[in-house]
Amino acid sequence: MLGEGILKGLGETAKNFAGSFVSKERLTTVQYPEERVAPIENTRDFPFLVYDGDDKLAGLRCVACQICEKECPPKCIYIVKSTDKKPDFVGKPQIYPARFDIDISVCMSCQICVEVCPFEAIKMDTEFELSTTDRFGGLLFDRDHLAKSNEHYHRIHPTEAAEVDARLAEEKAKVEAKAKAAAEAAAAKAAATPVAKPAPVKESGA
Amino acid sequence: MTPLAAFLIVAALVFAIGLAISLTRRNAILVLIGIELMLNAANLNLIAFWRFGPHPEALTGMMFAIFSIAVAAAEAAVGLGLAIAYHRSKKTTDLDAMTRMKG
Amino acid sequence: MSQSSPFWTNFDQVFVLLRHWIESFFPLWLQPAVGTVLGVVAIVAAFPGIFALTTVLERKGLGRMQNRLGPNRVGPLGILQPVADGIKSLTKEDIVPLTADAAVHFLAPVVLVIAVFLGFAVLPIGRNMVLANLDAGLLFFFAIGASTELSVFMAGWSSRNKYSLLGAMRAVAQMISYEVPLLLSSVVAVMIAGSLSTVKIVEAQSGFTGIFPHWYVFTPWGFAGFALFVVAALAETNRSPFDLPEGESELVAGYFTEYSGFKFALFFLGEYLGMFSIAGFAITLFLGGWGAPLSILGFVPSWAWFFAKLFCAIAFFIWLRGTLPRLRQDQLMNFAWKFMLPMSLLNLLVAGAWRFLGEGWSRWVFGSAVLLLAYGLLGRVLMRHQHLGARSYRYAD
Amino acid sequence: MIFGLSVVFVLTSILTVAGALAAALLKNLVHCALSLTVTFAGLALLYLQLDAQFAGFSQILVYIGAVAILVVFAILLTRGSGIPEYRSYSSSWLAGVAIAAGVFALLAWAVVTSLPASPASAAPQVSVQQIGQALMSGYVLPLEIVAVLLTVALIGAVIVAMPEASKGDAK
Repeated sequence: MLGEGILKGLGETAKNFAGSFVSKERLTTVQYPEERVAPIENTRDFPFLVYDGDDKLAGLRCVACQICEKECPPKCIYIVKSTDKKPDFVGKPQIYPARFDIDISVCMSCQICVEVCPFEAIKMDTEFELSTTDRFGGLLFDRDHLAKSNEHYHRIHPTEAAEVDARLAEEKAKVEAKAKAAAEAAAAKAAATPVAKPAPVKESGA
Repeated sequence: MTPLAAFLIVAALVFAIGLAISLTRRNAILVLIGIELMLNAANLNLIAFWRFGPHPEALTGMMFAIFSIAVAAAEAAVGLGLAIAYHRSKKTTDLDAMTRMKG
Repeated sequence: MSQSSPFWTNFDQVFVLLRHWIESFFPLWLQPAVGTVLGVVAIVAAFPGIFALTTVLERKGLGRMQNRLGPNRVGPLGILQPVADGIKSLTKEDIVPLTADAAVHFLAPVVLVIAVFLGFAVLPIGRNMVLANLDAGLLFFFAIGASTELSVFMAGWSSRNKYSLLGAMRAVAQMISYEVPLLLSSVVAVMIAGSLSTVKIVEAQSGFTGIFPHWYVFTPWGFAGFALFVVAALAETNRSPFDLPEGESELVAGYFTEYSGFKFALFFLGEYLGMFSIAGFAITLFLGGWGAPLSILGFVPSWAWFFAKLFCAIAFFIWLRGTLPRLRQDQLMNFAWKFMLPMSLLNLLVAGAWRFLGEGWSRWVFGSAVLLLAYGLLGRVLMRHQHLGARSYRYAD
Repeated sequence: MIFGLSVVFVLTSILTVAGALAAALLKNLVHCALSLTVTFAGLALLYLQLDAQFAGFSQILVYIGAVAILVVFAILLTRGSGIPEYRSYSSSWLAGVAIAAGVFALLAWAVVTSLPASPASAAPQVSVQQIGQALMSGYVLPLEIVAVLLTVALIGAVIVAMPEASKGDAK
């Protein structure tokens, strides 16, 4: 019969219309500024630099190797290497970025920088309310603005952060084990050849 | 009240303009427009005479005008159909080119 | 609560008394002019007001049908949304394309709005509340309705843009092919009421048997005529399932692609006012104009009934818009010429038979039998190639 | 009341004649068609002034509603809306205008001299009912003939304008 489908359709929308007044949970609207939808685990907006401990510069993981700058498709990362070195998380003196700028108006959140970074120094943030009135300066973030603590990283991407910490801890343990082994070898060598002056014990990792 | 002569003058004017269009323009569609105007001028005359005539209740003038509107609409449809058909075969609606009856 | 008690008749005629009271301030020879001016001002104020309200109701209604809230930011429950839309459309820059034909481009919305407002002149809003009680009122309305196609064409052609020309062509083809069923389905009510004047048609439907009114929609030919009239009206005003001309998905915005700012708002207003006037006429022809639905409710003023029915019609249009998908152009044309036209011609036959079979149940049986049979047969013709079996792929496994 | 004519009449007749002249003189065909519509509207107003309500509304319905759209579609189908490729006036346009002026002079002279200033009779109250009765009683034969003519014209126009291929005559 012509018109059956139409009547079924009308019935459906009528049910929705009536239902929306009766039961509130049918409505899927989230009143955005007041209510917020919890961000999903692997949301990604713009990159940020991770630092351990509480000092932004001392704990910064980034060693200014510039791989992310080269890999970035829209070329929105700009790094200037520092002249001096600072010890990294295992104590080895490393260069750090004197200047690390990301122009987030250019960045397309593709996460390639995170994939290529060998030092787990750059991760994707979930913060998206970044609109500013100053179109040029306002969207160019410098190193201090980008650097965020590891705790923040744990808060936004818990599982991923846990894996990264596990890997870093294991790496650190390996380095310390090697250092300890080297120290024992040096001590054994020192014990085996009691030459006149006992060599000072090499100072283990900080 | 406007006298009958005024209506007839306006009708004659519209008729003359319709005639001028059909005689001077080269596009077939515009000649049809001219003919439409002439028909409408005739309608105006019919209704003017009906209104100012001795027996308006006899409705003759108005009925003529209504029938003539219907016929003119039919004529316009056929005329435009011809113009379109001619355009499709000869790719032009230029009246000066329509000299041969063949095809 | 008889209808004749003075308070209720005064309340019913409150606008008419208001008009006479204002007219009394003017000299005698000027009074008819003042009366019509007041009527025009009332219409030009009332219906755009309803238009503003409908834009909000439409967006909220559609939202509710799709399990979401409608606009509720501007003003309490979003009531001030039309004010925001109005200001936005007034302040938006009015861009006219360089190659557009400026004169015709400007005239198109003006012609549309003038034609639509003229259509309201013969709409009987309440008991003796009609702006112009013409003897051939219905013919006047359809004549004015026919001229809106011209403004649609002017808009489409003058923007010199392929999408708008395509949209205009589709719109004009659709409006012309649905005008025939629209007129024929309204002729049915004229045949039985015996007059083209809208006021007489409403008066012909004003009687009551028991508590049920003599509306035409409660007769077999009346119901069929009403259904055909509403479907043709939907197509005539390019709404809901028939909004092919401004099909957003394929034709950007149809014939008003190149319009922005105030001219776009005029088109928007024109379309909605067209919807109100054609819904008003559906009410006048088949739903007893300003008649009360039940005799016991006679005390409610007549204009209140008219606007109540108008809002029900608007709700129905919104409901349809929220439900039905858009038709393809060939389905649209097939439906008009292969279903609507034969049904309305048959409806004329049934109405004729209805008038000459005289009182009694025989005409009811004959009328409904013929109409249902025709509906079934014609429906099967249209549904014949609808048996979409399981989809078969040529190359896939 | 400008020299014996009502203001409304003068305005509508100016509108009508201006529309007709514009249809004659304009280059762009679609503008001609639109000015033709203005003429039709002017004539409808003139009918209403002559108390021929039914004729006026049917004029609007038939002409502005259908014929104007038909003319505009025909112009678009014959690619007339662009810049005309051939001169829009025929070579012998002067003779045409002369003949038209002659016809107008003849008619005007006939109108002015022959008609006495006939008193305007009372406006006849023509109701649609009377027209219906007249159509069904006095004019039923012309009604049927017009019906047949319209159907014939309908089918004829479609066949004439049908695309070449379906006619089947191998070119």
